[in-house]
Amino acid sequence: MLQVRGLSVVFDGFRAIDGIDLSVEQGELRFLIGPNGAGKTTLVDVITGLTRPTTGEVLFDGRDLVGLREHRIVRLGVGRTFQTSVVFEELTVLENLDLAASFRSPLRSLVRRRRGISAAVAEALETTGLQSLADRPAGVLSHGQRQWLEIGMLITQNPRLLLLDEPVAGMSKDERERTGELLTSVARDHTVIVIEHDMEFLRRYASQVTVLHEGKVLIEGSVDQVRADPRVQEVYLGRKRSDAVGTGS
Amino acid sequence: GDGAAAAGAGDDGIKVGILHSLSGTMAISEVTVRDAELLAIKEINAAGGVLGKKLVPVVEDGASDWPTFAEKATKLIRQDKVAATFGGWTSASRKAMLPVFERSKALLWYPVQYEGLESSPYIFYTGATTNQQIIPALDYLKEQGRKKLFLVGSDYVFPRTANKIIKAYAAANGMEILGEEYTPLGHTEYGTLTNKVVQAKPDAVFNTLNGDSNVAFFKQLNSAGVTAEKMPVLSVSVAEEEVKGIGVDNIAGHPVAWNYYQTTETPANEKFVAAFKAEYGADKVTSDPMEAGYNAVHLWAEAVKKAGTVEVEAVRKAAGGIALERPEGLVTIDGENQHMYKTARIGVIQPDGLIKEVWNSGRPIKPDPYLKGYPWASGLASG
Amino acid sequence: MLSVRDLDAGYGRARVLFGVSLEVEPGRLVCVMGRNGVGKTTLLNTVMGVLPATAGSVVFDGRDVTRLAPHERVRLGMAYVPQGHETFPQLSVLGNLQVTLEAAGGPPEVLEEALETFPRLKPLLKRPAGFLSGGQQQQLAIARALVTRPRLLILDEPTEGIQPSIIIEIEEAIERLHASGLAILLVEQYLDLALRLADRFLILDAGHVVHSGAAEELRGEEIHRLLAV
Amino acid sequence: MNPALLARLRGPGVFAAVAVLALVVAPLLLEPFRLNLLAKYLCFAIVALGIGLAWGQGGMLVLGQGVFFGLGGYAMGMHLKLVDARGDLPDFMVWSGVEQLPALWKPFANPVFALFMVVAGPMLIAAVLGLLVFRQRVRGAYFAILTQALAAAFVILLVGQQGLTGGTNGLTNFFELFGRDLAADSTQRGLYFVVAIVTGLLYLGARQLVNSRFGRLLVAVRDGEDRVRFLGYDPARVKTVTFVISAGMAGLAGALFVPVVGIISPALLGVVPSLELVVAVAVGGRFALAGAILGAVVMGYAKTSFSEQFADGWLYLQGALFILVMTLAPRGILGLVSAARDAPARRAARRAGPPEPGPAGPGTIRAMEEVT
Amino acid sequence: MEAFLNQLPIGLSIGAVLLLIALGLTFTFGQMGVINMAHGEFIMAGAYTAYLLQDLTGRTAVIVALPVAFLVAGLMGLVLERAAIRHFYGRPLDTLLLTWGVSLVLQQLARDLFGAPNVQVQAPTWLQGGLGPLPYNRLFIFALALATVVGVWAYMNRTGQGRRMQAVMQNRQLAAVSGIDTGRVDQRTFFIGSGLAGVAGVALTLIGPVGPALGTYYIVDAFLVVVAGGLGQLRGAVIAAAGLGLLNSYAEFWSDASLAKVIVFAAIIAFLQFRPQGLFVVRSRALT
Ligand SMILES: Nc1ncnc2c1ncn2[C@@H]1O[C@H](COP(=O)(O)OP(=O)(O)OP(=O)(O)O)[C@@H](O)[C@H]1O
Ligand SMILES: Nc1ncnc2c1ncn2[C@@H]1O[C@H](COP(=O)(O)OP(=O)(O)OP(=O)(O)O)[C@@H](O)[C@H]1O
Ligand SMILES: NC(N)=O
Ligand SMILES: [Mg+2]
Ligand SMILES: [Mg+2]
Repeated sequence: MLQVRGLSVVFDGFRAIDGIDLSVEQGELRFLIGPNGAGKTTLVDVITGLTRPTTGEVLFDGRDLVGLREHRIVRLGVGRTFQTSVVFEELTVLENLDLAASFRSPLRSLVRRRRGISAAVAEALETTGLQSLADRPAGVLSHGQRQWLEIGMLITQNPRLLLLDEPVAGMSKDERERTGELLTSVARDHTVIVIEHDMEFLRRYASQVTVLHEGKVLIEGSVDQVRADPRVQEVYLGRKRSDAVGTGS
Repeated sequence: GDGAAAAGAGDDGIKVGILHSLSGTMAISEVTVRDAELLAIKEINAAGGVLGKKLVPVVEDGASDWPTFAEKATKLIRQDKVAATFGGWTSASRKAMLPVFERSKALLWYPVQYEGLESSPYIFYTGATTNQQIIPALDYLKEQGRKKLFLVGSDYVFPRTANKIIKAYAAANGMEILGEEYTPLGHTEYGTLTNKVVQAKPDAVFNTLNGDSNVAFFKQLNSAGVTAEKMPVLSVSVAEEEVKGIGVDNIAGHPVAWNYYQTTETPANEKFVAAFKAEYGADKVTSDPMEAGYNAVHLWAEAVKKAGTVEVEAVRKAAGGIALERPEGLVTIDGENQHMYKTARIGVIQPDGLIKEVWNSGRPIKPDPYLKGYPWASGLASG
Repeated sequence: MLSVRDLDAGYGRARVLFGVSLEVEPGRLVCVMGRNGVGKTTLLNTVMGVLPATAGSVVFDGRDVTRLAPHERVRLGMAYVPQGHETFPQLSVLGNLQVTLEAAGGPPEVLEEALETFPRLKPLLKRPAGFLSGGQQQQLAIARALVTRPRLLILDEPTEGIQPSIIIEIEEAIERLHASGLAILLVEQYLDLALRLADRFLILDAGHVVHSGAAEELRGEEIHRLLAV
Repeated sequence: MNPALLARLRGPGVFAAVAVLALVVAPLLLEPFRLNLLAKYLCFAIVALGIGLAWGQGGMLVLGQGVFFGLGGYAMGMHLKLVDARGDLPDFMVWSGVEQLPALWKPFANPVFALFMVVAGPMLIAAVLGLLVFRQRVRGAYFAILTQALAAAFVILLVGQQGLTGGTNGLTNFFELFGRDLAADSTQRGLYFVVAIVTGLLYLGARQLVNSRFGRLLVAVRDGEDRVRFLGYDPARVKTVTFVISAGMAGLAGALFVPVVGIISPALLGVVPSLELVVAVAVGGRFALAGAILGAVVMGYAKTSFSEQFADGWLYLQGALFILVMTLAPRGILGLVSAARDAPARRAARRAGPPEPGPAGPGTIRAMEEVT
Repeated sequence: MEAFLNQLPIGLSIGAVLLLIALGLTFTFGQMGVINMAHGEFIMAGAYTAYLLQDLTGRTAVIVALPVAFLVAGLMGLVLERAAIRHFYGRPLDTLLLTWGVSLVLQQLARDLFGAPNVQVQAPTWLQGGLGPLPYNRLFIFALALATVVGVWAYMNRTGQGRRMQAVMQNRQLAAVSGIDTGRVDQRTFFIGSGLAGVAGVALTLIGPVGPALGTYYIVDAFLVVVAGGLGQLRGAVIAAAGLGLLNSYAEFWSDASLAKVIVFAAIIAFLQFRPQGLFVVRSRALT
């Protein structure tokens, strides 16, 4: 479904991504981890057209995404969230979701006034637990609520490939759990790539994990394989108390 | 519409409109014309007014914006029901007001030299038309042996039309036009133009720039080493007031063409200058358009007296042939085209900022806005 | 050290905090917990003066700072790391640190110290902060707070978006700072981390303090009940 | 009646009241000269409506609407001139030395073509310009300054082509409009009705647009253009469409303006008049379309009456007026109105809650107060 | 050929003028995002300062006036900032309208104080004459522009004040909680930006009119320079000013002044097709 081949990104001489090959199958829930600055976000940026790679290609269903403009990529079925969530602050929560849901309708059909709430939007409100805030402008949301809204917007778009950049950062424990359940259910009929630093979350919901380090793929495998890998411990987990972090009581 | 003018003579006086740009780029020039017109009204009132009534000026701001001129003219005519309006400076403002005055059959007195090719029955033109300023200026240059000219002007109708006339004149009189350049109104960067002028090496520059551009032009010309002896720049829109802003250093010695200077020696002018300074300050200067505005009020008052009414058609009829000694000399209204007989005068700018007359036409020239009396100009008016 | 009394605050017509009181004694670490959107950030913003308090008072070191501007509070020794790894994006990493240092008027050595805490920033010193990864920005943000040599450090979810090994380092750093006598007010979602570090707890729900007490009081089921939906 | 229903009816109620005021009361009370001025203000209001769309809703600060106003105005002016000339050359061409009707002018003799060009010309130019700059993501201040420069350049171009455009003078001295005497009071009265009705219809159309999904999308583009891309929309298209609509409105306004005022000249299209319109929108309240219209009429009226009362110093008043409005009521007159309407609720809130944030308060507050 | 070569220094000197009038905007517009339409009137204030000083200093007014005009215009800017602009941070486009109102009032004020007609500032005698096609007064402006650029650059990049200024502009709230007195910084930024306008005004008395409308002649060009250069980018402003100056001079040389202006505008649109954010882009990974 998604194939990344020989990808490199160089910023002013600095190699943020240094020859990555990566392949994700249909219906997979893939976790992407790695130290800060490993290039995870950059990789997602390249896939979604925000950053142009220096070399390499990104094949989505065999089609090269490199050089396509962002909205074209979205229309092919690739959706993402951002590490710092961005929502439309002056629109209400409902309008944010509605706009996300109607991206496939032609511009001219948008001229009609919205009447009622579509099923997809209602469902997203439900999943994100934002019903009570539906008519508030998104600008009033807290950090975590915004993150939920973003996830909701992504889901209403029903993309075939979802890329989530640290979706549970700043969420409380049970919210992380809710997100985890959500992702698992979404992954049943979608392909999902999640960037996360929360090892507890990873352990509970991940099967396949790819570890990036200094712009390269360090190792790919199951959670346990990865956690056991000394290099991963060295550069990412840290030796002491590595297990303690992120574990609930 | 029709009854408007008659209604101008109310019990409490006769309303007259004063419509100039008091704000915007043209305020620089027009404010002083307004002052001169108000002075004339004051003088007339001091002498008992007209038809036993005082004149009451209604002042409006045209704001350097032509449609505003049209709007304010309408307001003066329809709401204030003024007996006559004195106003305008740029040709564009006059063109905008013209339909208003023609449709309402009301009177406009326009005080500035202009490009001719116009003669509206509802406008009196107290400034020069081209055969009273441009052509005498060319005669003067020819006399001086300056045969290669460079034309510099602001990009609008007066300079463009003036230059067309100049080119026709040159073709008929063996003069050569080495260049013709226009800059937008308010342009202040004359490095390139100066370079072009200097490189062309003309005998003289004929300058129809208007407003602030003159300041930049002369400053930059002067610092490029162009002197009045080597290459005089003859201006037709630079008067005493502008000289102050340009800086005498930059323009002294260059010739200008008008019908009036502050230094013009007539008894009427002595009175005018003294009255103006008394009214507005000793450091104030008088200039041609001011004098033409000042004249306009007096000429109109004269016509009203002669007609015995402020009614427009009667005043128009009465005006033809009125002759008054004015600061610039004898001025006679040509009843046919409602322009004035005026004496053309060439002056040179003095180190004290005043202008000294060096040449004049000897007698008032009959106004000929369509240049019908000039065979070489036959192609101009007809298109 | 910091004493907050009956604090009310909100945005426009929406009131968010309702009579919040809390106390941070010198050298103590107080942790504020609560679900998304209960008003934790709002509380810190009000303590720091970013948001005006509509009622109640904030007293720092015996001085009423309720009406002081944020920068004045910084001069008095309060430092704040806002949520969401904020930086001056077009200044270099070094510039980010310098500008704070200069504003606070501290000695240049502090800058070295801060960089020792986050050695991973060292190779990035010249890079514009806006180009850093999320985690790098967060490290920079904490380092920036440290260069002001505060006596009270306020941290809003400092481990958000940070790799596990650095979370450990941050945790250790907080421990060290705490041990050295610095008072700390912390918002943290990782319960176990909070439990290890905090002396006292404050649990917020819908803008009210629903529970506060010593760390020991908050073990076991109790806390889950309080933090659950 | 229940309050929700009342609130729902308030919009249409106000609209109907304004319509009665404009279509019945004003024509009865105002003398022809004043009615004509009102028609002029309404022409500006149509431009302002477009600015309200592009700027208030879409965040595109258009400082060059004069260009589109001018394109519409000149299209109309050219037609009227040709009709008046009755097969000869228009007067200004004669004195500009033009000997043959330029090819550009010829089709404008046809009223249908002229009317078509009134809106099509501005829209076409806006579409080309919009696609060029928006695709390249030129926005914010860059776009604003660019449109301002466009206005400056356009004026210079018009002035420089005297034979074609009448130069600084512009086109003036029109006699008839579709066979009627333009100067007649009855014609002017009819024109007033046309302008008022067009304004009302355009307002309704624009309002529909704003309340539609497209309108929400536009706001989204204003606040987060890049984010919109990741929802699968092309912001360049959204912006271009809006820009084109606002240009079309300006063009139409220009065309109506010409017979109403009797002149179209570069002085109406430059940087300053374009800015004045934006200011009017801000004064009325740019977050609501009604604010744009209100602002244009208020500012137009203020300008006329200030300058009539104080020919010498009216600029002080005008300047002071919008310095005051901008600082004291940054959301414009309509903002004040809605603030007054909400005052009771707010007082209650203030007893319990914090004071109103200053004008620089969080953007989200603005959204909550939005009047549409 | 000679005429052609002459256009080079002429173009550069136009560039110097553009740069001088635009420099202040790199502060108020580039750093603070305030579209200050009254910038032109601050320039005018500088010019009138030189005019007034003449009575005291005679022909050296132009030199003496440089620092005085900086102060005068700077103080005007300060007052404007305190009285009004500070309510508008974060809403750059609104400041445009506000300051335009201010600009109208200042123009009218100048008209009432100094009269509608232009006034004259006499140039020092040693600035008369020139070097080839370049008059000394042009060279003076050139040198002044150069010196000002260097000063501004050093201030922005080599001083703590400059750094604080940048910090406030990039993230106001973070700056405040980092201990920076944002109000002070705003005042200082506006003071300097406006003061630079005053300096430009003094220089302009050497080559142009001094009257109430002075500011309006330069304001559009000044903004174009900043936009083409990239907001807040000093390098950009320098190169853009030089480029626009040269383009202007050659375009006018081959066509005329009107067309040259149109060509310059077209060139800027074309240029923004390649560089939508101006010559030098301030990049960051954040979405807008
Ligand atoms: N435009 C840019 N210019 C220079 N360096 C950049 C740029 N964008 C990213 N980088 C650098 O590239 C590296 C990879 O950044 P990226 O954001 O992809 O990391 P990440 O894996 O997402 O880290 P984190 O988990 O901390 O978010 C970082 O060192 C960052 O500083
Ligand atoms: N600018 C704002 N305007 C109006 N309401 C706001 C604003 N910011 C936050 N709120 C509201 O205030 C409440 C508290 O928000 P706050 O950011 O303090 O939550 P939080 O506890 O920090 O949440 P999180 O864990 O998600 O960061 C939320 O319900 C939010 O909707
Ligand atoms: N008539 C003039 N000078 O425009
Ligand atoms: Mg990242
Ligand atoms: Mg928070």
